[in-house]
Amino acid sequence: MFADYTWTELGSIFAMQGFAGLILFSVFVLMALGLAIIFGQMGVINMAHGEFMILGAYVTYLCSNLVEAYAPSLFGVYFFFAMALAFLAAGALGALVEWSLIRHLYKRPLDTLLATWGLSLILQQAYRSIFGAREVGVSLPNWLLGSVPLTDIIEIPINGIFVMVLTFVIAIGVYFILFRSRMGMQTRAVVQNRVMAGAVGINTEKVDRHTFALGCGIAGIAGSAFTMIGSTGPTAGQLYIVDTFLIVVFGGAASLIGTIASSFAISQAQSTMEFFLSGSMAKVLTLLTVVGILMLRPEGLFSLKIRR
Amino acid sequence: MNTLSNNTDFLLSIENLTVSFDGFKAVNDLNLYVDENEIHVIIGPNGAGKTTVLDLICGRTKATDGSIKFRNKELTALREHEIVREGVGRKFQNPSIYEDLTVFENLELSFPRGRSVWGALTFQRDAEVETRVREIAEMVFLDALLDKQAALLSHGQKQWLEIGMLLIQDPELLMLDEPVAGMSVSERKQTAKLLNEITKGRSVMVVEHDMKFVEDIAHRVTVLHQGKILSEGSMATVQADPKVIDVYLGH
Amino acid sequence: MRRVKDIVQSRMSRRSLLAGTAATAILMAAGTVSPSFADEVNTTGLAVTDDTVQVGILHSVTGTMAISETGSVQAEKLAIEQINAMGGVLGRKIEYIQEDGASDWPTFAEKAKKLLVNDKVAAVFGCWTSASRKAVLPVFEQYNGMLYYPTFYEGLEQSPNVIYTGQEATQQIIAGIDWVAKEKGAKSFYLLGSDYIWPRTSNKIARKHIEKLGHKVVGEEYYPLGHTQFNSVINKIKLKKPDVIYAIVVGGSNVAFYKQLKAAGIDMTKEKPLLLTISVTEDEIRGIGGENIEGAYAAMKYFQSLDNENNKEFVSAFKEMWGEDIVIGDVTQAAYLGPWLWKAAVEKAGSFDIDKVRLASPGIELTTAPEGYVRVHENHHLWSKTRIGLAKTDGQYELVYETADLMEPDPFPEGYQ
Amino acid sequence: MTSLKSFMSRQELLGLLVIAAVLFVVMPLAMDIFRLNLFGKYLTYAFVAIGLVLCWGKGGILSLGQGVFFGLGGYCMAMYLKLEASTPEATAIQSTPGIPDFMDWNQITALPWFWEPFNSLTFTLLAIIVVPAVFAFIIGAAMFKRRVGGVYFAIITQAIAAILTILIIGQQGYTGGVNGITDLRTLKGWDIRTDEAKYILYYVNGALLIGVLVLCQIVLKSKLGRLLVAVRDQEDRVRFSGYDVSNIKIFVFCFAAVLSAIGGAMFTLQVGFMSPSFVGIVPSIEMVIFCAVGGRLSIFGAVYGTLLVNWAKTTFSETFPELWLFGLGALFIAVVLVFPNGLSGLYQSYLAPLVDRFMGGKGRGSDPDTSPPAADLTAAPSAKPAE
Repeated sequence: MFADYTWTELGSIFAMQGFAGLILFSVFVLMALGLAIIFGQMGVINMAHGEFMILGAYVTYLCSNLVEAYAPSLFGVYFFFAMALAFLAAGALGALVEWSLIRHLYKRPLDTLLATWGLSLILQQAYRSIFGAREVGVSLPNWLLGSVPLTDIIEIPINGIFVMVLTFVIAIGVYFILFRSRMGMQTRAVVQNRVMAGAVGINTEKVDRHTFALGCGIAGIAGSAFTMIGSTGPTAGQLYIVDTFLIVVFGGAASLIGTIASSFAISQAQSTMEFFLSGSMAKVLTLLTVVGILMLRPEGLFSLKIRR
Repeated sequence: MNTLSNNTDFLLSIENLTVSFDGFKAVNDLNLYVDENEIHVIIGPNGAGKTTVLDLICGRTKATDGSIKFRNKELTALREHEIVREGVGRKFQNPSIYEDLTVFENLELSFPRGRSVWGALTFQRDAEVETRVREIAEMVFLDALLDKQAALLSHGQKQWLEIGMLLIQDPELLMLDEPVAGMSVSERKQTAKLLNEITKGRSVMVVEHDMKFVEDIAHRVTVLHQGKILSEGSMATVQADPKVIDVYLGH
Repeated sequence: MRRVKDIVQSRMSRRSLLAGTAATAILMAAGTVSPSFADEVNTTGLAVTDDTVQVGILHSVTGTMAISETGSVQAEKLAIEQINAMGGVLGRKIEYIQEDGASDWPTFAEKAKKLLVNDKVAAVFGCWTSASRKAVLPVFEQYNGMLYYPTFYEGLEQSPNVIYTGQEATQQIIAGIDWVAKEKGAKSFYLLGSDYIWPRTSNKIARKHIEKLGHKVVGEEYYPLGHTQFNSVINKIKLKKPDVIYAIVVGGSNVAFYKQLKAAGIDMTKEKPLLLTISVTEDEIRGIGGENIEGAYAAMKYFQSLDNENNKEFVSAFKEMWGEDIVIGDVTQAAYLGPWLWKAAVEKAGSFDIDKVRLASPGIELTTAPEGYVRVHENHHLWSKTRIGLAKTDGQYELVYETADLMEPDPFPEGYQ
Repeated sequence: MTSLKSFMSRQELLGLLVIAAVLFVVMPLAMDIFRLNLFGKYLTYAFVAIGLVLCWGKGGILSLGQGVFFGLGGYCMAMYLKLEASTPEATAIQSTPGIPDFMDWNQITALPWFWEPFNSLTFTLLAIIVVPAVFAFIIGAAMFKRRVGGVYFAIITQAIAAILTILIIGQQGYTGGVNGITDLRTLKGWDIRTDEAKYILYYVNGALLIGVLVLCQIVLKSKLGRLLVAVRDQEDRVRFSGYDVSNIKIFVFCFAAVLSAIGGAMFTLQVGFMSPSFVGIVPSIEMVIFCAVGGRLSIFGAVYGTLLVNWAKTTFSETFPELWLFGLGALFIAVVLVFPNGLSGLYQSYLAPLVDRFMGGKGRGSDPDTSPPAADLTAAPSAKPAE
């Protein structure tokens, strides 16, 4: 298939393709980080994760409309503001959900799955009732549109770079929160031994709530970022859920590094296969490979061998 | 006594057994032998590898190196249920019984018949099963509670039930992990009596912390420390061993 | 216990349908428009009283398809309201029963059956996806109902119980490809679509036509519905450098596709490559964002910006009923035609009876259609013009071309018989 | 098997009789054929829900991919019916007469090899049972032998459902794509679309359902039934009692898969088409909720749960279409939070004592269903090694 092209062209395309893979990688990491915290650290299966993302997207949509209407001069920077709001909104909803629903179900992981699925249906209908069934478009500031041409063929999409940088920042942030802060230490303590953590004076309920809210908040930021590349509709969240769970499970549930590694593996596999095969078959093959590997190695890519 | 040979007269012979978790050797080049009709107690400080040894024998943990022979048959290559079918029974630290089922059903499920899927489907509760269940229930002091749901038993009764579930399998080697933990004084006494009774015709390996109880039952004691044998012999020998006093009993 | 009409059940072949039409055209010549008593205009037990007639609206208002089907529901309600304001059909007010297909095909079938069997509606306006239509089709044929189906679709179907008010694939595709080939000198095409029957069939028709013109298809690809990552295919497009990207992407994928296309530096306002789509109406542009699709061409029969009196009235009535900021796409307009076509057929037949309406349908004309003049073909599709629009930043299309004549609907093009 | 009493308590016999009465007498009298056909369609989901009771409620294995098996059964049936509907005469206008219409549209000119055997009804009926069983066996063997369980199993089965859906939609020349296999007409020349046929199919469906209930009852009352509960609660103990736990799990998973497939085949017969929208994640999870509403421990409850949810769906979406999702969502949450034992739990705590007294029977024997509150019903043995 490459006979007709010059080496320069091929080189450029491979560079572009590599970059496409990196963007996909960032997108996957963004989707999966929040879930990795909630599922990996707390063992809660949040099927409404996609809906928390969409909440972030709708918050961004509202912000863009409000800013456009009332403070057009700020339009260039509203996006940062919107992301912060998306984080808060999704986080607050997350805390509420944890308080009203999740905390009763910590011992029944499969039941959280059902309950959060119910929650996702309710949220979808709520979005539909509030924002309408149609998809909404989020207008972006001009500096986020377009691309930087490097050569004739290689053009780097600006929003792609933005998503990558954002992913990097958030991943670092999560790392510090979980592994360098007091809250992270407490979270991990609660995960490992709830009773003992309670006994040494950690408020386990508070830690649970904060952890869950953090995961949901990150989903909100992800949703906000996705308005740049995807669609915002009441049911858009469902599109992400299977991919996201597979990434987290494939990475090894309790490992953040694993989540990142599995995002990388899956995104590269998918974008390479998409280049050589048709889109649908690439998707099927990627999923099949992941499921196949998981059957051989159920603990995922990264997991510690623990003595039992 | 440490004669290495391919075939031994021991019921169970563990030789050069090693298991490591990410480099940490929980059990390190261990040699251990269990005679027929012997109550063999393993003691040692926390993290000495006691439970791991039991896990290795029953196949719950796979050995990194070494061999475990039961009646001169290699166990390390077998899967858990196959090891059980060879005649090794295992009781866990926390009573693990089927709380939603009655005492009778708990015992019945452990009765060694109809262990395949088809066998379980066509299993009949015949006179043999009934008699055997009642017999064992009497042994473990639960004969009056056969129709009671297992969840409603006291902690000690649950421990007994689990021992009963092992007895009904009629294993040649019975492994008990802290059988009297959480029991009242009178229950301990009853348990000691029970253990002495059930040794007839079988060997028992016990992991236990309660020295009083160990003294009551042990024929032989092995002291483990950091995955290795520190000392071995009768309770009196072990208690007199200065190495043991240093790391364990001295505390 | 119930009177299910003994009717022409199995699907008629096209030939017998044509013959039947011809025979009864004569019988119907003196059709009357004056009001008459219920049992005269309704011999089959439909839900018709002396002053009302019930019809069904069957779309998804929940589930993934609700996004697309909302516009059709609004258009159908508008048309019904306008017809009622003009005195109704045969002097009877139209009452509608709305059912939710819930984006679930058996639910569509179930609700269709309910509308026909329990509610005895005289006509149903509804369905959007091909899958939902395929699911209800046997129901309409078995219980002899009349369905007005608004979506542009892949063709390969012709039922005596359906009037297809949208364009079938050839009408949309052939004119569009001819135009880019002739006017824009396009010689190579990259075909791209969501993975289901409409894009796949349409691209097959397109490929045939492109090859017949002596031009080249340099790539053809499909992505699962809902796919949101198109960077790989965009790279392939860059590599192949086609003159035309022929895109039939639908739903949420659309938004991702156009945003990423723009971000990757493919500027559709430049000469090459140009993008031609048959799947993006003004409705979809709202989600995509006008700035992301500016410069793309769409081939369909209706744009909100059409400059004619009918359309201006329609647009203002629609906005009055459903809000100022609403947009109207091709399918919405086609859905709006449904009730009007039915009214015309009923009045021509002088009866609500399904069989009579069916026979009266071919040849029905609407001169008041927002898209201009349409006529029902013997094959139950509409003769209509095909237009090319250029997408603008404000989310509207600017008309750049329309076919001189009405395009003949040809649901079974050569090679597909 | 031995006497009736050994596998059915008085309560359960009563339950079975009530269901039989509802299916064969009450519903046909109370409903017209349209509603009855609808009801028959719901009953096909009950097969899946019953399978889930065994697999999930009793065995603790939550599969979010039961739609896969429902679909496999349904597609097998649909392939046979489609071939019968695609006679050369009926498809004379196609470029290749005698093959299904959607193949013709996709320029396929000969019947694919894997369609060939579906010309035979015997093969088809066999395939409805064997294909899902083999498929479930492969998945089950791969996962259970490696001790993948709980949440991990749920997520992987969900992914499998997603894969199969994309595959069916993408290979439309062979599968009918997103439209599915539609316009099915006759079975061995017998028109399945007439009212009379619908009545007959309804009764066949009902009889199959009763048969399946009896079969499940036999399984549950055998030692295997108690083993399932044991595996759910103390998997290790079962293993160390000398059982091969993975075989037990594989068996129950395959069994549930076959039940789902029977439901799928009956669905195709009664509804007249099959499409990928029954294979995916959403229908699979909905089927779990049918089971949960009925009470995940009771096979009779599962039937009522299925009927109740679907009836609510139909009524709600007729009256308040836009509110339906709120209702369904709330139902999910309520079932999990407020009454985890579903309808059968409510029955056991409120009605059963009354019925008992009324019937003069006492002592419900040793029935694991009647165990007190299920605080921890879903033990989730995870693949993650734990301390």
